[in-house]
Amino acid sequence: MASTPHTPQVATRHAAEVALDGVTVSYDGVEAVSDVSLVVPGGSITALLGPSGCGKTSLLRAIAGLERPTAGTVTVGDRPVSGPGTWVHPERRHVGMVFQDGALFPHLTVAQNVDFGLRAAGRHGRRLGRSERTDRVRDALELVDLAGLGDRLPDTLSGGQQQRVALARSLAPQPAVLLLDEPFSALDATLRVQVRAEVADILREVEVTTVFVTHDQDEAFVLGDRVAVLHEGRIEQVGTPDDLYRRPATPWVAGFVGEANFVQGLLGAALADDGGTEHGGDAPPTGHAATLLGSVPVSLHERSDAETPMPPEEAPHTEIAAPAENPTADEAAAISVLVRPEHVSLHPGRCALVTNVEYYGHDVRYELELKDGSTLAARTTSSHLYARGDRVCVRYEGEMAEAWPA
Amino acid sequence: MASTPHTPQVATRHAAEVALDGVTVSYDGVEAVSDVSLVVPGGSITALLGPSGCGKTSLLRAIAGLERPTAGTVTVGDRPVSGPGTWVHPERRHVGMVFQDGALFPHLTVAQNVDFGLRAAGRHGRRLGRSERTDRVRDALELVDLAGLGDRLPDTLSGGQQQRVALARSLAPQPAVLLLDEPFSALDATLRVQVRAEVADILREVEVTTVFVTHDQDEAFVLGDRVAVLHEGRIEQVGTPDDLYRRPATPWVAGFVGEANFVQGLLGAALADDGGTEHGGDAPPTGHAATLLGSVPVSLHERSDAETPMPPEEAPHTEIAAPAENPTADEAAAISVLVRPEHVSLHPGRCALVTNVEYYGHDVRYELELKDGSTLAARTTSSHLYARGDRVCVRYEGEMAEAWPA
Amino acid sequence: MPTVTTTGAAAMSGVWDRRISPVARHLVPIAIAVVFSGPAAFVLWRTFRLGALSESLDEIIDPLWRTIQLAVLVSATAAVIGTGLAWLTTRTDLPGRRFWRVVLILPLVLPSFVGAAAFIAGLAPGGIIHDALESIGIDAPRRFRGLGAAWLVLTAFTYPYVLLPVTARFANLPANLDESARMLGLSSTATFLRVTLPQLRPAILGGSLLVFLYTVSDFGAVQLLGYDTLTRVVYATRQTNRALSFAAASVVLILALAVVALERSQRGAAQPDRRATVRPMRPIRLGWRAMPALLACTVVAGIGLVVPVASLGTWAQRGLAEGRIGFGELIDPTISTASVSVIAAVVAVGVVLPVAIATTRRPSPSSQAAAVAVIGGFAIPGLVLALALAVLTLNTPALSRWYQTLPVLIGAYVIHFGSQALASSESAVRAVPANLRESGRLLEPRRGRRWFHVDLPLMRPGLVAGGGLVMLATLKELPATLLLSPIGFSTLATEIWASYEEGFYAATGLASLVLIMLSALLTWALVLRRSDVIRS
Amino acid sequence: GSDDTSEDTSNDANAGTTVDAGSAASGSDAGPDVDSVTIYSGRNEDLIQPILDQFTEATGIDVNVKYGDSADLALLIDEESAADNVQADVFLSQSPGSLGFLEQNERLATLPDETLALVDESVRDDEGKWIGFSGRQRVLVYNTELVDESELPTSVFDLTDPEWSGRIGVAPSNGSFQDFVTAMRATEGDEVTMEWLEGLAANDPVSYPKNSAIVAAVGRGEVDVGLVNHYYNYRALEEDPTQPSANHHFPNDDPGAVLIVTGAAILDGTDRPSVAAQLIEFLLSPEGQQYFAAETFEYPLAIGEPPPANLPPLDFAAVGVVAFEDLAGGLEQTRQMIADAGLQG
Ligand SMILES: Nc1ncnc2c1ncn2[C@@H]1O[C@H](COP(=O)(O)OP(=O)(O)OP(=O)(O)O)[C@@H](O)[C@H]1O
Ligand SMILES: Nc1ncnc2c1ncn2[C@@H]1O[C@H](COP(=O)(O)OP(=O)(O)OP(=O)(O)O)[C@@H](O)[C@H]1O
Ligand SMILES: [Mg+2]
Ligand SMILES: [Mg+2]
Repeated sequence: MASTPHTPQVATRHAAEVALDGVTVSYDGVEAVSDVSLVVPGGSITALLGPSGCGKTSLLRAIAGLERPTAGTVTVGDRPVSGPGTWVHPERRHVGMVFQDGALFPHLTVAQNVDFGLRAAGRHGRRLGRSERTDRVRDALELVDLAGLGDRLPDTLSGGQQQRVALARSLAPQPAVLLLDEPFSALDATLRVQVRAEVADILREVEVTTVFVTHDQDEAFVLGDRVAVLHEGRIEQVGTPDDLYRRPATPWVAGFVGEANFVQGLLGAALADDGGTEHGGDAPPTGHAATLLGSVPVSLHERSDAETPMPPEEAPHTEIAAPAENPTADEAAAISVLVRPEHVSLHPGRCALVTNVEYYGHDVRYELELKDGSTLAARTTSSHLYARGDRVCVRYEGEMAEAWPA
Repeated sequence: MASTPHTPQVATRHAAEVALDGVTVSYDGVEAVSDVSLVVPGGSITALLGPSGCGKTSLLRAIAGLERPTAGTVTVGDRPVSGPGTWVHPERRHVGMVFQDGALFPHLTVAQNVDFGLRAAGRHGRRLGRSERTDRVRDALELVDLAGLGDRLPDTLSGGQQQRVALARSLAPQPAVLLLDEPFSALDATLRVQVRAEVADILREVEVTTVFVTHDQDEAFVLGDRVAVLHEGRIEQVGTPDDLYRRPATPWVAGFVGEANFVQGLLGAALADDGGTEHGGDAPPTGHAATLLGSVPVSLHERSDAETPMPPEEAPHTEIAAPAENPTADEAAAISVLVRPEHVSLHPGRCALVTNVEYYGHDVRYELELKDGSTLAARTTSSHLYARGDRVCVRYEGEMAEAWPA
Repeated sequence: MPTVTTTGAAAMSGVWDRRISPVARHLVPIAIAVVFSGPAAFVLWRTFRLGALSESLDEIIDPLWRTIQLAVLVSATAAVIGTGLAWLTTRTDLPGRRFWRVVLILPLVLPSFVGAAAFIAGLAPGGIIHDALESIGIDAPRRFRGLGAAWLVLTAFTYPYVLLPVTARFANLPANLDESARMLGLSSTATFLRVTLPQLRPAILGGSLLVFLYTVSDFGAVQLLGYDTLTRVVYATRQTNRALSFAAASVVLILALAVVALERSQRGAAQPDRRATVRPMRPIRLGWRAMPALLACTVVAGIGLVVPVASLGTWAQRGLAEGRIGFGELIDPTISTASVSVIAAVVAVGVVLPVAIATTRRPSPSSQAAAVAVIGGFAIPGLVLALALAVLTLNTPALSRWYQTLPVLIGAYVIHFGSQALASSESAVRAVPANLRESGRLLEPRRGRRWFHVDLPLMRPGLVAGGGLVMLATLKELPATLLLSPIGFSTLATEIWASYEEGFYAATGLASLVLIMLSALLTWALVLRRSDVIRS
Repeated sequence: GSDDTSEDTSNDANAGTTVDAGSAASGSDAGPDVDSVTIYSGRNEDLIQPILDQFTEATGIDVNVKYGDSADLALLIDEESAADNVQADVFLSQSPGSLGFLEQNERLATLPDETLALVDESVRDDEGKWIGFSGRQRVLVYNTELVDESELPTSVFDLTDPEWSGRIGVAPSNGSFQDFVTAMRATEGDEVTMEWLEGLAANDPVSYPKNSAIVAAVGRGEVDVGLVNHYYNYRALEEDPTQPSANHHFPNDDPGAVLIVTGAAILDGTDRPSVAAQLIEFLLSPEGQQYFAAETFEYPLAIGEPPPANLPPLDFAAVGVVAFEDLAGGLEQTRQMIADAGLQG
């Protein structure tokens, strides 16, 4: 893929910024997206990440013009396309879209599919000549590395190839913005990883403003420069993958963007404001917490929004009683500390029981049952394998951990 | 799931062993499966792992009796079901099967779906009474943790629930063997991980002999006691996940079961046979190899079967010229060493260029370009992030590596 | 996705089919083909025996040309109207969609000659159309006859043949095809033309084919409207110059078969019936266009339903007022009509299903031949078909004692109208995924139970829809009923014909209304409620 | 059109049953069951069922009837008879055409002489293969609002006059029109007939499928006049008394006034010829004849029966009647001439 010659024709003329302001989408009264404001810088790749039913597709379709927001404004480039009194039809927004299943026209060949958008009159004001169109089609197919397959019918292609054709089709007309709705979720695991990488390369090459929808955190992280986490129609946090993973704004985000143990601890040392530099401007106060994993350096958040619960599966919640020998347990501040499985290290000992082992090759995931019966997930790359039923000891090995009042 | 009460009715009476001997399946003359021999011990879970089109489904369908092998014999328990002059119809084999998309009967309720297989006459010789059937249905649904949903119609269920119903349906008649064809690939990433875990628990609980097909190495490793790697209709290797990952029989397997760098090196120290204990009986000779990652302890295989090439995407092949300062390069034995990305550690320095960064949260995958222009993949959990364009130095950090004559 | 296709393909050639011996696999369709092509064979053979095709030609050319004109015009118009209405009632926010979906199918229940008669009456002074036109200042044409008239009437009563399959197809069309076309810069109209239409093509072609066949073999309407087609040659000369009559019939047949073959070849690969609409299609906002749309529906329904019913009503009402007629004598005909129609529908589906299975699951020359034969049964003018079957029954020792008994009559209906069940049966078969049948096998050894609990329920909507068409056609069938029914057996159609022949218009009106109501009732109770044509 | 199947059965056709006098009178000897008779009737149920019921009452013989179009039934009979599987004993035909067709194909048995003797020879087949039992006269139906009595033509030949251009309704494909033309051929010869047909065609008349349609068309003023059988107008007026249409009778000796007989025949191969004859005689009995006069406004044909009250008397000697066998080419020739003249549909 990366070897494909750079093809200027396919590059978008202007990578337009997309701005959403207070956008609300509702279906017969029920709000699917509520008051979402978001700016997607021109040329950047932004992921809309969220669980099923959270409103990702609705939001994307609102940008495309396939749904009509009930409130708020959408701006593409410098041009308002949707808002009070404003409505630009989807076909006039110069927005490309790739659907989950590619939605290729089964009755047209691959080349005809790609050509389809080029024939539309008045794209960028002028009509394209036949020869110009053929060039564009060829370029687009080369870009997605399918130069040879122009004459095939969609059904004769593999799922991955179909998605790449869909991509070529949506890029050929040089859209100002490209929207992708779970472009890979129809592909099976191995294929997905591969196609994902290829698409990433293409998008970087073309430098088109891209918004894509996914509920797969890996996908969002690998592909997105920035990730907007959606939850029940609202945006919970926007940031770089690293921000989200290491400095989640809420326990919910923490749990959704990766596996999370929430370990209960007691805030020991008084809070010093030494984390400022690391966390930037208005950093939360930091300190140390006593947990069953030993002392953990934490930076404490405000009480997290009560109404957002833990995401269902991702977070085996751990209730660890404060160490018994500490009499002033109840007075001290009880907090819940975010511990990523990879920051739990295992050592010979008898403090915990291995209840489940998942072998992945490059690393191994253990489920442990601690003395008090609570469970803890750990990931290690060490080549030494523990088996179900083994006993081990656990320790926290990581930098500053996020914590919330318990 | 684990909390579900053990339900004897669902447990299979006899976990039958499945034996394939020289099985060949061909479609209009073209062999999809060639001379496969495999024994699946009673009660064990065996994964058929291989790339798309390698013949997994065909093999599975041959066991089920949905395809008729052109050669070889299939034995279920002590009963030959297919072979020269022998043919037991699928519906008489007491084999349960779960299809990729569940294949639930859309017009029947969940309970009716599960009940469907129970009404069959002469299952295990005798017919079941109505009340007995209702019990079985209830037990099966409890087993898959869907007790409440008996009256729902399939399309009102989530994909994961549907797959669990399909599992319940195939387990309810107490099959001697359970076959699953990519049971999770229709589910999206997050859901898959979760359902996979649940199913694993259920299968362990029921202790039914299970053969399942997947092309996802994670899936095979997490679920399978033993994994049989299929390639172009033939079995390349059978073993535990750890065997396959750490002691692959061929470079192809090495590349297919996980990401692999093949680093060229020169065999330095004379071969000692010290690896015997670690590798068991007839272990290959071991020694040390000089590579661009430093000296690597290797155990050398016979020249690998030339006709099996590297799997396409998984292995960015590395051609590293022997260190220049070594004059006798050409005379010394040139070998290709398998280096897993997680055994490549990064250090400050200027020996390699970071060409791509994939951030996964719990770990980060780098693509590096070495001095000589060859590429190398590395995975690290260290929280320190390098960015595209950074320069680093690389070192091998791992135990005995597999190697093949270059 | 590759996995899916391989599983599908695998199942195709899988043991499921190997189990059926190749002999049976081919024999069944072939046997059915033989039965269906019996009448056609007879017609051609008789034509050959009478050997007058050559000298008859000059008398046939003109009617042939007129027939082609009419058939092409009617089927083309029906295709446009049927597709348009299907689109309006499924894809847009047209007010009262569900209502229209039902109403717009009903014109199918009128025998075309009753429709024609009703039109003629309606245009007469005092007739509903006449007055309607007068009221808006147009004076009604003094004569309603010729190509135009035949075109209008036949279209008005046959377009549902297109409407039904296209509506069903719309239900299975992934909505996001339209949406991606919009995203690629096409207006909704352009999208319809360049994306939706090609997807509908098989359905439209299939429906138009039925319309075409209906038109070429229709006699009632064209004779009343004084448009001289081949079928009128068949009738005019049937007694005085049988060579010519049979020659004309053969030409009709050959023309029809040619068109059938053409359609089969043009249809292209059948689209898999994937209920693929991931998320509900957003109905297209008609906005100001809602008014014209409603008007269009009203006009079509008006022509196809209101006008005839009104005319027939006025006739009936006169007679009822004077007590010259009553429902009494219609009770028996109504019962017999209903029963034979339903039986014929069931049998037809049962007979056509194996062909549908053959054409969809294991296409082969034999299965294609069977399909053509089945469709060809619709192409023979009713009278000729009836005579043909009479001769065949009379001269087949095994059958001759069944001559003029209900079984043979039913057989005639099935052969004549089986084709109308074929298309929907084919999509019904496609609605049963291979892997459902396979998991059925692994769970249930008893074939019968699998068939009844897995295959049939899944096929039901399609089969019911197909049976419905056969039922409607049978309800109004005339010539075969007259000649092949047991002595003393009469249906509503024969009552209508008898009274109309002698000009007892009151009786005609009443019987027709009863027929319409019966058809509507049966259609609703047995078809619409069960098939998915209306839902979605 | 010579029929291929005719020769197969010509033998037994020649040996065809000729019912002898004695048996017919008292239906004694005959086929298996003499207490029922089967009819194929081209005559409409409403018009004939009542009299058939009377027959059953009078004789206790059940009557089974298959109703249909005369021509269709004739074709069916022909095929049945070709297959030696005749279902019916009696055939009642709306028009002599179908009877002639069956006679040519030798599907008819010869009627007993007493039966034949009941009617004037002009309204029965010379060979005695069929017999008329009621008749309709050809008339000109006209719209009383559009046509004044004074303009009405005195002869059917006047209709070729340009003044009638575009005002005439005809039913060229209809049996009774063809019978009427055939009769004209018999009385006037083919040239004259052809001339007249061409003259008529030149007046571009409007074609209708059947008489009733013409009457209706005249009634609503679609055409001014129409050539029809006389009784359709009475029925039309019964349906809609306000309809402005009336019959105009041509003089008896005018070809336009030809009598179209409704005929009956006994089918060759029936096993109950006597019962069949008995039925036919009943139709010709005073009871039967008066029924037709009263209920269907037709002319009774039995000798000595008075015409219906409201109809002009009929002179059998004068009015032409259809007879095929003595006409070259028979009905097909007629149809051919009609077609050649350019009268379509
Ligand atoms: N056309 C519609 N009519 C009514 N409700 C709808 C419609 N489309 C979506 N919804 C509802 O709006 C909410 C958001 O749907 P949406 O498809 O945007 O979520 P999503 O994040 O894309 O989910 P998924 O990941 O499953 O695609 C859901 O509750 C859904 O049921
Ligand atoms: N019914 C069939 N007719 C012809 N070829 C077939 C059929 N089914 C499978 N094949 C071919 O046999 C080979 C193996 O197919 P199979 O489905 O067993 O592979 P697989 O490992 O299951 O692939 P996937 O992972 O895509 O399901 C493929 O090359 C496929 O094209
Ligand atoms: Mg979505
Ligand atoms: Mg497979």
